[in-house]
Amino acid sequence: MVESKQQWKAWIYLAPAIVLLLIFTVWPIINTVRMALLENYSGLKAAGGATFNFGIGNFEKVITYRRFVQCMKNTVLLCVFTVPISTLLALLIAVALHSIKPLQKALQTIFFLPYVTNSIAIGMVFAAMFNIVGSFFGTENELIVTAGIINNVIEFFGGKAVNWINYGSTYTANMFVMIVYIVWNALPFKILILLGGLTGINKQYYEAAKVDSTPRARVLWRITVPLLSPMLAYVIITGFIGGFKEYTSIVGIFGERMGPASDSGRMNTMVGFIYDSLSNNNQGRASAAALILFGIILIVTLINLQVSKKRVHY
Amino acid sequence: MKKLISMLLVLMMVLSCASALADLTTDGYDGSAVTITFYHIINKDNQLEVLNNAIAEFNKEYPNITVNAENAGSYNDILKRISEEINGGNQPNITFCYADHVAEYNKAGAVQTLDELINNPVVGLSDEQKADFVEGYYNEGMSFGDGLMYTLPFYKSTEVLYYDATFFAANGLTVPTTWDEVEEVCAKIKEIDPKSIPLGYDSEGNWFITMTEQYGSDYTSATEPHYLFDNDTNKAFVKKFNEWYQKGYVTTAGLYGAYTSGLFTSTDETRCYMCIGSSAGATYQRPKKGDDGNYPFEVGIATIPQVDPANRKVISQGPSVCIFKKSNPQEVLASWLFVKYLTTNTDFQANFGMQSGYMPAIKSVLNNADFQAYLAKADGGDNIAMLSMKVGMDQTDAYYTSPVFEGSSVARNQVTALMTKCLGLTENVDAEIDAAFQDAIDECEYAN
Amino acid sequence: MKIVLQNLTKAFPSRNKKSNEEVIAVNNFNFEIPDGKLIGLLGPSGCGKSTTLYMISGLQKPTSGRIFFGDDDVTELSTENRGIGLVFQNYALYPHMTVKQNIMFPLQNLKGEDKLTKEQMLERAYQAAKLVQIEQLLDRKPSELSGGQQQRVAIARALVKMPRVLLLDEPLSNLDARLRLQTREEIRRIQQETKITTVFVTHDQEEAMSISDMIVVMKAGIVQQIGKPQDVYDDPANLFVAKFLGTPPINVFDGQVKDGKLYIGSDEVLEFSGVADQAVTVGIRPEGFVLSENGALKCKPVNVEVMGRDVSVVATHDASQNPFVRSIIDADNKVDTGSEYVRYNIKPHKIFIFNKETEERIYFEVK
Amino acid sequence: MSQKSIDIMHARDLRKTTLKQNIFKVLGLGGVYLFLFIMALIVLFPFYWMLISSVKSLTEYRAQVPTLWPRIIMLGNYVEAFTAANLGRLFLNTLYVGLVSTLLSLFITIITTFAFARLEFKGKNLLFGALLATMMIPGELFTITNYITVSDFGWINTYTVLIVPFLVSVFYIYLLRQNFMQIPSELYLAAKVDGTSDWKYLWKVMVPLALPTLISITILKMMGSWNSYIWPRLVANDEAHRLVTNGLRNAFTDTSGDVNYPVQMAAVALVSAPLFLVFVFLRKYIMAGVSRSGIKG
Repeated sequence: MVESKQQWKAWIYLAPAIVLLLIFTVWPIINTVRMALLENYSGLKAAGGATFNFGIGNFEKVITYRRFVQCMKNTVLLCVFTVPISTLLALLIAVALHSIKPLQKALQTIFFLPYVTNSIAIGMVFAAMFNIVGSFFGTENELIVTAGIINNVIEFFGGKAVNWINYGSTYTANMFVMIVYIVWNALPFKILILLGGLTGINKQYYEAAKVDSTPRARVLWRITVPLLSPMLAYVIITGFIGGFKEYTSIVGIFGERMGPASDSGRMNTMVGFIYDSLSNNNQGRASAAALILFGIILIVTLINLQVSKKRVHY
Repeated sequence: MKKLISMLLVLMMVLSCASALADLTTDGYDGSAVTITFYHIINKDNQLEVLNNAIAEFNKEYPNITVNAENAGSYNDILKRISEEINGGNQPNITFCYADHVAEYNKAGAVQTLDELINNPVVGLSDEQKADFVEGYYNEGMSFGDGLMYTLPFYKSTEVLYYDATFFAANGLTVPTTWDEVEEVCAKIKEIDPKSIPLGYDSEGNWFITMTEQYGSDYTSATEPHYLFDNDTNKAFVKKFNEWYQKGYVTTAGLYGAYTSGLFTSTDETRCYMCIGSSAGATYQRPKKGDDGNYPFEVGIATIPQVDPANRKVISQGPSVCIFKKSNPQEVLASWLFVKYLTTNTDFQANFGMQSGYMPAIKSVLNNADFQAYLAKADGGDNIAMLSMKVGMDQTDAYYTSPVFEGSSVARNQVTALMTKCLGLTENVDAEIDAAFQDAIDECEYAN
Repeated sequence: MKIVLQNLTKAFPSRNKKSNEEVIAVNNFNFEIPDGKLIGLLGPSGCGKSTTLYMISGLQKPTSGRIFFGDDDVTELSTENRGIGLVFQNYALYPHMTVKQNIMFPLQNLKGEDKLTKEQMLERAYQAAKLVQIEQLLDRKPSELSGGQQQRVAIARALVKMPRVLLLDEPLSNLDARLRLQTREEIRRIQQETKITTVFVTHDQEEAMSISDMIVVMKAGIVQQIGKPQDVYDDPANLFVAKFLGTPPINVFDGQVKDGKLYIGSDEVLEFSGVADQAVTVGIRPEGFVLSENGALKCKPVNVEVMGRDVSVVATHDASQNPFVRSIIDADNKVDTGSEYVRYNIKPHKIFIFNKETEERIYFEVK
Repeated sequence: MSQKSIDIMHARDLRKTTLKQNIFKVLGLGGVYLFLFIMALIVLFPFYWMLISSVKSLTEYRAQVPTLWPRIIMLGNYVEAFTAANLGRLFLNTLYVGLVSTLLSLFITIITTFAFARLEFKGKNLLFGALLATMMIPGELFTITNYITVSDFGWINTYTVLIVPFLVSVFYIYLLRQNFMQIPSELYLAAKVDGTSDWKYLWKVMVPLALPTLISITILKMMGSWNSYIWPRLVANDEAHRLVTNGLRNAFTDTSGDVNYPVQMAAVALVSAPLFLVFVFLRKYIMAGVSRSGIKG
């Protein structure tokens, strides 16, 4: 095979993608780095002819922001909880779905529903489910008009209503609601991929396991999971990447306030921070924050890749 | 390379305006064919119909001006979209806007000042037209700290006090005009109906800013330093209202988890007897008709309570319109003619007011026969919108406008969060209030 | 541990939706597998041998009939609790585990009083590996082993938990010719040593006959004959069994019985009593021909294939159902293919007669 | 290992194990179904709430105590949702943009993936690694700059701006590459031997073999473009080009800024319905595509 001819031809096939990538991916990255290094760069001011000097002022501004650590903490906490939980749940659901015949199609369709609907609308539904209408929570003349459907269910089972997202709600309660919502949104895609992986596994391994009289749980952990590990690694890595970019889900539940009435902005995430800067037309600061976030995601993904290299079999 | 093109484009625009500026002060519109785009948030059919009729009417007089009126979503959508469009040099000609929006657009110096056009001998405003504007609304166009005029009012709303007239009459309660009277009435209502929350005030931000105006204390200023609301007067009234909240006298949308108008109109045992909300939302403040076909109680509307009734201060909200600089001066002139037509045409302002429940920007609507009939029908039931319009128009002298500067919208968000947080505090309230005020100031300082 | 199959039947709904009648894979299989014996299930593909094997293993549920291990009725018992070892056709070794882990895996599942300590497991696994002579491959991954080696790991895994019954599904089909011979001896040796009742499935009759204590010949789900390999070879119950066993295959002729004499074409080859006059099908084993000048059967010779110890004479005969008649005779008697005819006498115990229609065997006594 | 030890081990009482085993099996199956039903309930509940909210009247929706079943069914909400947001036109826009961008993107994905999977060239892995890295970059980073680029190109309020910027989708290249890699290279060599050009080999051999994955990519890509929201709202929000999700967002905020939630929910249901139907009918293909490609990981 003539080597050079092959080279040249390969680039022909890549040409359309390369051109589009240059314009709509590479140039924005360069431009973002440029904007990040122009102190207090603002798109509007630039359009008005203002000039900005180079420097790392934007990065300092981002790091010194009072709530920067809070945004980072929220982003990391959300990832650390939602990715493992959604992956584990997706695995169990996929395995369960795979093991039954009757109703399999119907249940599969149901589990794929969240993937199909608009996340903002579902955010509103979740907010309505957790929202408490009433006042004076925690005071002696506490008044609850409606505690929201979730609390109604809790009370039905004898529990006490919890102030999930309203005035005076605790950080953990807010986190819980966010985790439930994000996991709920993340499940369908993960189930799809893992179910796909399961259908790829040769049936005879399971017959062999039966012959070796392996209990159901052991079949899952010693046979299904190792054989699924390439898919699991993929789902976890993309899960983290997606998790770090969490924003619309918080807007869905808390609205622009990004937190309960008693502590606005408490649940803001890194991407939320980027949006705040953008809405004030501080593109310089937004770009700096975006680059910092990209750096973090890169590091986490590299760690994930290393971990999965060791743990992924087959 | 791309960056260079867009810079050149904008530069050319600014330059051309300068040369066009000369004409704007003296010349009129030369009748050439021009298309102007107009962003607005109107999406109700009846209101769109009034607008389209007005455009048709306008085109009779100026056939060559084609007006593309477009519903560009919410105010926030418009702000985000135009901010991006200015970068690309293709912002619209006219848009609905709040004063804070103009502050953002002016970062790029994109908004056309109106002074030249108003005083332009050919197309300018006559003295009667200038005087016809409600003074408070008109001044809002000049609250940018440089004395220049950037916006004209389109239609406005204000805050009014809705109260349960039947309940007040039945219990011999007088409608409070000062905050002290409100406290007394709330105490009495609490005795009569302990399960109730006497007062609901939907917007915490409006409440805070209105109180600073009524006390004459500092809130913000158009010149450096901008954020002045961290002072003892403000902390005092926040503390007072915190106590009211603890006593169960008042609640707000943020604390309640839903609009307090829901409490005011609810028929189950917990409800409000007074609710301060937007005058345009009158229909939401009216309870559902009972099975017997009439309202469970009659709704009264009054001006909101004051610190000093003699020197009344009430917030004015609702959209204004501004015109963007364009390279072709005829576009600017055509846009001005359309804006002038919409804001000064008595019939349009009257019709739109009647359809939307919003208050017209000009006083001459009172000469419009239909409008007079409309106002005459005002009552606490079916025609509640007319009643709120009447009350709104009686308090035009009390309107105040907050200073507008780069980042003034951040101040509004922060004081809203501040007020909501402080009202509900229970332990070491003073320390928490101080911390909350400091937090809000830091957040504002940071945003710029 | 003997295995008893009582009128075992398995029917599958036919795959194409239109016709709703069922496909009978195994039809009323009755057989008692003696303890400690090596049984070969033999038959063309699709004859139900694998289905039977999987029914014994519990991976397939019989439509009707019972299965007993010893005197326990295990029909309802699931595979896990039957205590069986199964070697799959393509081994089904867990790809992500080393050979040692693969072999030890079944031991880790033992519960209750069978539970073993780690050392015991290692010891048992090592024993099993030694038994199949792969103790030096314990730390390799299956993908690094040859077909034969993988085969032996599969057997070790099946044996390590000392099952009551060992089942093998076409164990040799994936091996090359030389390895096949060697491995089948291994299986025989292992079975003798462990004395485990073993059933294995194959479509290769030579493989089955060479190592089985007893063979079961099946066709389209129906058992044709059960017996010791030599007996079934020498005493086929019907034409199918006769044709299926033996390489080279049996020669088949159209024959005629007339008053105590058997004619093939015009040649009278045998006299016997107790058979009514009728048209019959005649089967003659290749080793049943004896060369002689005035032999009864006249065939036209085609050529002679030298096979070392014996010689195979290929000839034709009008009454033969196969294109050629193939005989195996001792190498030292000369056959000249030039002559017009080659004549044979037939050893009486190497000739079988079958009913024309039913193809059932017709017995006779030679006078 | 004597024969005797084998028998002792299996002398346990047979009936007990059969009984225990059957109970255990039934329990196992019951457990699986219970788990699946509970999870299904959790997944379904927001939909149930969305659907009943979409037929409630505004006052009932805003009522203090949420009613589990609407007192009066207002199907008018759906009509209003359809007309107010002019969903008809929006559906057409979204369908058109979805189809064109999916087909073009599919073409580009196939030829790009062919290069990555089959052809050898310097810096291949480096380029692919860089491509994967772009998945990690928050989208907001691109929006800022891309807006200026497209307005410089003069594409604002056109279909092009909704299609072109997203033709290269890294995830689908990754998915297809997995699938292409599984086609044995002998096939390629054989094709080379009898003189078929790369182009013919790609379209005659590789594409047919990877059909399931291509179908699921097409379906998933259509769903993705159906749900995109931030970019379309920014660059093509005029009546003629507005997409479904933008129509959703602002069609129901009335002048006082108060959203008419039931009608909004109705609109969301209308927007989700086509996607849901696509999934129900093409479920098999989506599953096959994803499973076929994912085995190696």
